[in-house]
Amino acid sequence: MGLILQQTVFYAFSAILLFSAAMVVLSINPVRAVLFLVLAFFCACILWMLLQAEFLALVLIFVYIGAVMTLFLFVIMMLNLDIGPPRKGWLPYLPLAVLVLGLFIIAAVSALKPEYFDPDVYQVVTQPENYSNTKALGAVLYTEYVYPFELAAVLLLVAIISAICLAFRGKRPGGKAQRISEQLVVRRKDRVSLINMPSEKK
Amino acid sequence: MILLTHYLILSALLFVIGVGGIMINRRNLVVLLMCIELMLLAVNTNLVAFSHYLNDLNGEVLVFFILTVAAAESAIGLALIVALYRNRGTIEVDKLDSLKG
Amino acid sequence: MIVHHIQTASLICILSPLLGAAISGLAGKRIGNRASHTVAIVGLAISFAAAIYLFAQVVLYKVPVYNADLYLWGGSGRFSFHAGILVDSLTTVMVTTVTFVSLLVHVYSIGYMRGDPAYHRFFSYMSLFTFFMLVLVMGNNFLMLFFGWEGVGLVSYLLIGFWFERESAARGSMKAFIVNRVGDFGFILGIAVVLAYFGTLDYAQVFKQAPSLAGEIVDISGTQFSVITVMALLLFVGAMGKSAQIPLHVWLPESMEGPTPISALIHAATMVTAGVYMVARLSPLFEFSEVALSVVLVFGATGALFLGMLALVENDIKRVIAYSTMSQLGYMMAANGVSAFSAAIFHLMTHACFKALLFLAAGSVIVALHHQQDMRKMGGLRKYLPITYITFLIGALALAALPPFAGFYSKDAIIEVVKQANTPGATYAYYCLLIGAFVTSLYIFRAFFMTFHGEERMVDDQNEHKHGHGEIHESEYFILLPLVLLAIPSIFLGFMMVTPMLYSGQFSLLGSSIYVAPEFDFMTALVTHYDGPAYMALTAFMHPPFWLSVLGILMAWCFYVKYPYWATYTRKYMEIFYCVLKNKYGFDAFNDFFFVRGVRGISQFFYRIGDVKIIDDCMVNGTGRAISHMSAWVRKLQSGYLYHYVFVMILGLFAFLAWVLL
Amino acid sequence: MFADWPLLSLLIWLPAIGGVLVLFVGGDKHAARARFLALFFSLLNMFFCVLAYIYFDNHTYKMQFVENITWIPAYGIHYALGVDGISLPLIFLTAFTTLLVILASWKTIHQKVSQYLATFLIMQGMVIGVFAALDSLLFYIFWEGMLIPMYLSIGIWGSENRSYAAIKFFLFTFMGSALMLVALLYLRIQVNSFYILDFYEAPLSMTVQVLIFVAFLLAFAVKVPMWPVHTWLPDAHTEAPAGGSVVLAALMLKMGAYGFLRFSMPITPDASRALDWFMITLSLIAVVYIGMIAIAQKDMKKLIAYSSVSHMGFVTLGCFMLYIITAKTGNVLDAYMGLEGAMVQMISHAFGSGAMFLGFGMLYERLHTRLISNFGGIAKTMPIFSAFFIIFALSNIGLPGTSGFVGEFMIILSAFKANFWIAFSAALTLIIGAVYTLWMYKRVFYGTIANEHVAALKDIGKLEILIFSLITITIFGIGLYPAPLLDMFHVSVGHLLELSLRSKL
Repeated sequence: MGLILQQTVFYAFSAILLFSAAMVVLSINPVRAVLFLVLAFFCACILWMLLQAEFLALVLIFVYIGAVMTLFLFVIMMLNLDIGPPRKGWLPYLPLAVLVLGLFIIAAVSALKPEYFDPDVYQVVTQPENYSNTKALGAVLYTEYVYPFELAAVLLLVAIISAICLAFRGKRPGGKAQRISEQLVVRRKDRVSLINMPSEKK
Repeated sequence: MILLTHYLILSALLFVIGVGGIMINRRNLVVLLMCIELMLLAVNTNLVAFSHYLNDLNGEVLVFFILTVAAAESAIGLALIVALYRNRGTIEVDKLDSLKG
Repeated sequence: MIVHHIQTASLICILSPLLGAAISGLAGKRIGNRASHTVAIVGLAISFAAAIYLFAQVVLYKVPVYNADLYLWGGSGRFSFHAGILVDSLTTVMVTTVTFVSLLVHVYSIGYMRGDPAYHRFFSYMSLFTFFMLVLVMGNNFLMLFFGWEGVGLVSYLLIGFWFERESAARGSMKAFIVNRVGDFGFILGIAVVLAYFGTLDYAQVFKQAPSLAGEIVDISGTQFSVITVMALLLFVGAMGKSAQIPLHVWLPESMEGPTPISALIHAATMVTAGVYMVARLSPLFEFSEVALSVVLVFGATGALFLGMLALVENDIKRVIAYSTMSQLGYMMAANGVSAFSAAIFHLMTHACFKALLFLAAGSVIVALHHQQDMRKMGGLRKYLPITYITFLIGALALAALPPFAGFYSKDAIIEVVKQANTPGATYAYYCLLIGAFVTSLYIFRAFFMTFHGEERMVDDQNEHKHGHGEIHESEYFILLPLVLLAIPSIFLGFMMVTPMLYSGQFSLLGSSIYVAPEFDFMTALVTHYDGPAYMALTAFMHPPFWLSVLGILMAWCFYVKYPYWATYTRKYMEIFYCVLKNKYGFDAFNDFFFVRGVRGISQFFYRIGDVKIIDDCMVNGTGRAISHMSAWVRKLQSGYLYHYVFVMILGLFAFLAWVLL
Repeated sequence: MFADWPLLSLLIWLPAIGGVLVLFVGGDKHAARARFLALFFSLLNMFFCVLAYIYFDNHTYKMQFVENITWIPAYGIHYALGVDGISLPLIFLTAFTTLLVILASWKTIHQKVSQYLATFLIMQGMVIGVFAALDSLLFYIFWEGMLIPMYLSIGIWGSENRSYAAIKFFLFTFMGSALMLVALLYLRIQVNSFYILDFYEAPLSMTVQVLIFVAFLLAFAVKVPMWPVHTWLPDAHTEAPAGGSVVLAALMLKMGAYGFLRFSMPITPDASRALDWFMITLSLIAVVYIGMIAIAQKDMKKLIAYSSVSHMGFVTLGCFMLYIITAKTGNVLDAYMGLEGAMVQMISHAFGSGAMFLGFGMLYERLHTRLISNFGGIAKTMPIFSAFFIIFALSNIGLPGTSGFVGEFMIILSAFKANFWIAFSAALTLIIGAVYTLWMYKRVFYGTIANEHVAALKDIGKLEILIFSLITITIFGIGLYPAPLLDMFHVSVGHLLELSLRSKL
């Protein structure tokens, strides 16, 4: 890939990324915000690919867009929030936010001095042809980081369980769940009753 | 030639947008979570970029774990929001001030 | 051997009243009134017998001075304080006087206090008082002196407040104790000086070292003072309190709220003379400070005149005698001031007899009139109370110093010696005492005539009818016996004792127990003119004091018997003079304004402003309030809004970044 | 046979165990059982105290009945106990006071009896622990530990405003001792040991000494209490039950003064020397200013409390005069009297003030008021009580022959050695003390019977007479023959003087 193309891709997707991020923040409708977030993730995925982190980029797509974002969307739709303008607009806060964030950006950018980030030090290493990012990552992950990896798995499990616990409100009365033990101990007289009806007189 | 600096600036901007979102968003807790996702994304981008430019895979491993934790976080966060909504009938950030001293 | 006897006798003398006090006080309710007064009187009789024994041993058989420590009271560092006894002639004179008067007053009280619900308590207190007084005079060091000193003050407090239901009695007792405490404040500082410079409180050792300290200088905040002067003056402050010298005399009139036997025993005969005794006992110290002697002289003489004048306008019979006591104490102090310690002690003795007599006689009148003390409601009592009348007259004559009554010898000697003296202030003192002699006879005969002569003015306050003549009758035997027994020494004591006490040079009765520096030895000069008591009495008319006394009696007779309207005229034309006297020179008003209300005001101010407002409200609770204000303010930071927290986080992050970068 | 027993541990833990047992007796149904059990333990403790007194050797300044067990080896903390002539009288005092409190509660406390008794038994153990501890951390634990029962006694059995008073009391004392802990830890680092006796040998620079002195000062001054950190005391006293007041006056205040003697002066002698003027000034302010404040009181208990503060001013005055005296005369022997006077004053104040608080407790139980204006003429209805009370009042104003006199006398006399004006201000207490005490006595006991409540009063019973007689005997005993008490001090005070007068620089 030519340099020009690389640059074009970088700048284009960066622009889209920032735009969609801004729209996440600014859009009033949360559904729209989620969709913009998806867009942002997609752009980020492209940029990561540019950085030759193919595995992570794909994970971002599959896990994030596929699972987490869906979850977001699901929650938003489930809660069925009324969409209206905020009671107090965010405009009054904007100057302060811009000021602080501007200062922050200035500080962050001023950190990027050449003496810290010498382009000669941060050289891109060209990998051999048969190099696979996925394979290399896996090699490290399952050897050196196997312990944290398992911990992460446990963490996810805990997250699942706790999420269920948080959202589960217990059995609701009048539920139609099957009660097996009751079914098993049932007797005939519980279900069948013989009614002695006098015959009709003529 | 795209340098590391470019990525860093990009992620800084992304991060700031996320932070700004948290600050100006008064409406919806879910959007707050999304802003956090944006910030995480910025951080992850940083890590990936460093990993790439230093040719060190540890950075990407770290991103992997961050993604895991972030997923867990948003799952629990959303569960909390659902529970909160059930209890208080709202997830408007402005109305959630029971921590007020 | 004899030393051993003396110790035993003095211990018996001191402790038997204490035992009597303990029995009648603790078991009084159980054993009954009769038994309790018997116990107290027997205890005192034993004590009196022991006192006579001691007197005989010391004065007649010239046993050497007995001075021994009983036990170690306590010690610390290089100081040790003992409880010890000193028996010398001064002690025995005092002990005999005290036990004699006390015994008679005990007997008198059987009649006077009859029917009082707290009868046994009264006897217990009186015996206790005697115990403390004996400790005071028999102690061989300043600690014992102070112990007895405060002890008698305490019993005086208890006895003035004996009828504590009466507001005036309660107030009077408190006033007496507190004013005495002002004196003791000086006293204890004096003791502290003694200890600081002599390293011991034992009389003998202190007196031995006194001459060597004569030139010593002490520096008190930049000013130089002679040590002995400071010491003597501080101790004299104590004497001023106890012996009712100006300006600490204010408690004595109010002490008359106590039962009359108490006034006779404590506030006339014994306790109030403790100051005189103290100065005499400490003569080896006072003699080394002309300043101190001069102060003693001037204060004494001033009191003798000006406090005596107060008696002229007083209508309460007991208070008249009380002012008279202050005046006589002034005479004694003045005698001390010109180093005539023997004259002071002599006057103390005679005064104890005739003043106790006067008080007891007044008490007899008061009992007969059912506790009426106002002389304006008496008069013509001569008919009803003949024995009281005669004994009071004897006492009055002795007080007015007419020869050959006891008071004449002692008082005349004092006036003479002050005339001879050249201590600074002696001239002023002489004229004070001289006029005082006139005032004395005037006020006491005023009281005498108002009470026993003139028209009858007895009115029962409650029933507003005249006392039936049958109702007023002479007091009972127990009251009259002490009167008679006191009348005898009031006549003869001076005649008998004047030679051994005053005019025997170095062989005089008090002998070595007092010390007179050669330059202040004015008594010796008098000895040369002395030709025996009879001659002294016969030549009395050659001296002005005699004529002044007679003039006083005559004036009293004119004013209150012959021409009663003179008194009214005089009062009208000398309005200012009368007012000043009636207000007691404003001492009471001054004290009331300055000390009572002043101290109360200051303490209220300290409490309300200092403690409650500044410390408690401002500093203590203020700290609490400041913290709660602060936390109320800090609480606002915790708004509960997420975005605020985030904002602060960002600020922190920014600050961190800035710190890293800059 | 008793000489080998761990007497001090017995003295500390016996009452504590007794307290727990009493607690198990349970509710007010078994009040009598609880009372007798508590009395038994307190008598037992008194017995061991007497034993300790008998086996005590007052010819040595060395610590006696020493027990030393390693407690927390990792930090070098020991369970170390021991007494000398300074602490043994205070331990004796503690046992005696608790006995009195338990006897006095017989008639006055009817609610939560076993808890009340247990509180005071446990408190007794703690206080004895304070006086017996040789390990500074152990000392600190007892020191803070005794706050809890005291806090409870005020907070539970106190009168209306009790929670304010309890919290004020707790915060004040706790605030002070926090800095003390810091000082102790610093010293621990310096000498690598928690033994108090090792602290004496620590070389400390002047700056450090001053800092440590100030840290100690805060802790001890609050406890004593010295002006201006005294305001918790009147409140605590007014609200506390009678027993609480007695323990406050008789024991807690002594802990502060004991701290000065055990810690401040020997550990930081140079700082004490440099700051003695400050301490003396504060003491004199306490004597004069607080005495004046006592005059203004309308609440009888507050009046007694302020008089307590004023008397404790004498104690601190006696403690810190030695530097001026020795500087002036150059003779150590001159300094004994002030210090020993301070210690006698500590003991005698316990009896004077403690007895007055007990007496007031009996009045309060009958009349349920603290205002002086609600009393009057009590001498008519309660003659025996009034007789006892005047003895306590007289001891309070330092009448010769009572215990109150001994300390005041010795301190005033030695104050003159230091400076005329110190003696002058100190002697003012003779007048001020007489004014507030006698004025109070006059308003409460003299005069006509003030109201029908006073008229209906019954005089004290046999038990109360017993209690008062015990106190009276002690008051007169110390007043008339203080030599045995002083003999216990001499050698230990001599050693203390030696430690306090040397320079550590």
